[in-house]
Amino acid sequence: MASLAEIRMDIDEVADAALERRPEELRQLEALLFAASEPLDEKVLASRLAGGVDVRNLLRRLQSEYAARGVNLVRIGNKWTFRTANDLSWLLTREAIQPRKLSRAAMETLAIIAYHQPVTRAEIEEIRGVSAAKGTLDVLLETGWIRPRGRRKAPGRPLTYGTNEAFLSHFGLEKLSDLPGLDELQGAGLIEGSLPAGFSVPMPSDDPALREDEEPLEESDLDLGLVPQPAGRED
Amino acid sequence: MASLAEIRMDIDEVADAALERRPEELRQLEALLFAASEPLDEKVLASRLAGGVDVRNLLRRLQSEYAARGVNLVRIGNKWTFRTANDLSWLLTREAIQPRKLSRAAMETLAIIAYHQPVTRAEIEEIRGVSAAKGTLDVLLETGWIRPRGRRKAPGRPLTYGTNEAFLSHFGLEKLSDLPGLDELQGAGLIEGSLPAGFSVPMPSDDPALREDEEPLEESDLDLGLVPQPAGRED
Amino acid sequence: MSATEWGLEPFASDAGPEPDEPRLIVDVEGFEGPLDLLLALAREQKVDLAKISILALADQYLAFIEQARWLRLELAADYLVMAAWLAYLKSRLLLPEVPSGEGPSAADLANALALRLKRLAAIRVAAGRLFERAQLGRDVFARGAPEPIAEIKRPQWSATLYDLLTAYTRERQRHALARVRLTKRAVWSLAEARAALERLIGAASEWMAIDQFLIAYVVEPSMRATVFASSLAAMLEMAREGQIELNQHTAFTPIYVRKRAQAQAASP
Repeated sequence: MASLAEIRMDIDEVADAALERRPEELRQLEALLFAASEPLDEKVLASRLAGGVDVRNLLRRLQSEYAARGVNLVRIGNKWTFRTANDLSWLLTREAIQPRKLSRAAMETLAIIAYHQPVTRAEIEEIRGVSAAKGTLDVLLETGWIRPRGRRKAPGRPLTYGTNEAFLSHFGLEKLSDLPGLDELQGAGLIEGSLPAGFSVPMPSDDPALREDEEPLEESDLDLGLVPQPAGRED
Repeated sequence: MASLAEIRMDIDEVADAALERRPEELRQLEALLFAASEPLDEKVLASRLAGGVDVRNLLRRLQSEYAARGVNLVRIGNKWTFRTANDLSWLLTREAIQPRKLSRAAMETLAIIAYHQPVTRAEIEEIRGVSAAKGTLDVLLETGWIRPRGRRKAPGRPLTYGTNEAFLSHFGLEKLSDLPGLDELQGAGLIEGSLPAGFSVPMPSDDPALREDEEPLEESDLDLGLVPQPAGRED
Repeated sequence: MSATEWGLEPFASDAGPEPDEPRLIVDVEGFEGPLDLLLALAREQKVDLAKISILALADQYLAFIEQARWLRLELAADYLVMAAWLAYLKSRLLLPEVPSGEGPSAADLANALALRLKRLAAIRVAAGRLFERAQLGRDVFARGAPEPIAEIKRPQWSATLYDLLTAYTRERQRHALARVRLTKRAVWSLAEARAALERLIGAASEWMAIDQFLIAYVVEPSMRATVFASSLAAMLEMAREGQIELNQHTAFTPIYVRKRAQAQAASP
């Protein structure tokens, strides 16, 4: 009696064997669909194959054969075509890197978010003394360096913004508290002259834990695309 | 003990199981190669996949997977592309574009360039025994299969011609040494003789590196439009 | 010599003898040069090219050219040059070879010609096989509907930590300076305070809480201190000069002020 080991064929050999037993019409359909410049309908396909072939059935079989592959056989209306698998569409994009510089306003807003987070748009405007263009925050969200982190427990429940890991990594900071404080800024000559009494630079913190006056973002905030998707942020 | 009948799985199920175990990179290669309008370089493919993947090996595997299908994975030079199977050309006559009919002289001249490259016009004329090669060279340059590759270090510094990747691609050759009958021609000593004494080269070569008896084309050659622009050649 | 001997049936008309017309139509147009013609003649020898008789071939070629000239066919120079060369070769082959040691022997020349013929024949076979191959767009096809690679323009934002810090300090300093300037404007100098007090008190002969007057000048609460300090200093000075009287019940309660009338000499 044959042992299990003897019976067990290499799985790939079996797959090859399966391929060899394939009806020739499947090869023909493959070639026709591959070479066609547009989706082909079943009637056209049938007319190109030998008569008496169940084209619909063959197409279904071909479709299931390709279902797990990087190329799928898809049906569009009554027509069939090969398409690269949906989940691989990212492969078919080429990212053209476009170096861009942040505007002065965006840079200042970013700095304020970094030092004063969590901070609302109104608070940024108060610190900057100008009403921030909404575009500035949009640009900063696009950089992937800031994130809406919650909502302030205040009238209007405004979003609070903070920086994220991408920010730290871009600016080469290990932790946010590595941002220089007032003394260091003065020491570096970045702040000169006398400052009004009470001028202070906060000790920044990007602790993700919400503050007492913050409440979490809601589902609807995520839906609005206010929050970059985790995958996108990784980029 | 399991009986043979119990052990025997449906062969297609095994095939499906094999498909599920496929490395994700094979799917990605499939998608990339299917989507592309031109053969893709191994380097380009590697750059699109996750690092540390043996692309060559995966391509060989993909090639064998598709060998029995209606669409095959073929290698052209260092590039790879899917093509309909050779034996199905009868099926695809409707897709065929009427190729420009080459004259016998042009076909012969192309063969001389392919098998004897690098070769000058005078050498082509010597082999054919006629002095009317200019018109045929124009036609061949128009096909995009040949290119002037350098100048022979000889009186008059004549242009040397060779084939390019488009030639390999059109005739489905993986490499120049796959030219049909090349071995016999070499065996009969019919390749070497055309070269000037002292420059006996045993093999035709489309290696872009110039031979010892060649020197590079000059700016003025490029101006004359004799040489496809490098960018164009890549396309 | 007959057409049959030339082996030129494909190019000859055997439609029957017509005395007025030449029996042979030499289709020289059909040949691509003298080597092609020689190959065609050689094929008619029905022998392997390796065993070809160059002498016989030369004879046939020369006879063909003779015939063509007799028929007043125009022959391209290539054919005539080859004829001359073959005539020379023939003469060398027929004469006993004198070993001179100089230049190739007649046999060498014949072999060279044989090699050229072989090479042309071989390349023709090769060309035939090349074009028998499956050709792209004729026999095999690339993807009919390639999917374009979409180019996603991804902006890469550049900013250095220095940019960030200068932006922050610039912003904060600008704002701090703006505040200082605002404060300066808000600060009441003693002279300003005195002028205002003189104007105010000039109208009041009754005790009044000074705060009520001054608050009218205070735009924002933060100015309260400076207004109050300056005005208090000014009032003390005016009191010392004897122009006004001040009255405060206890510490931290409102200070009352009134104009000191000439008649009212008594102090509270």
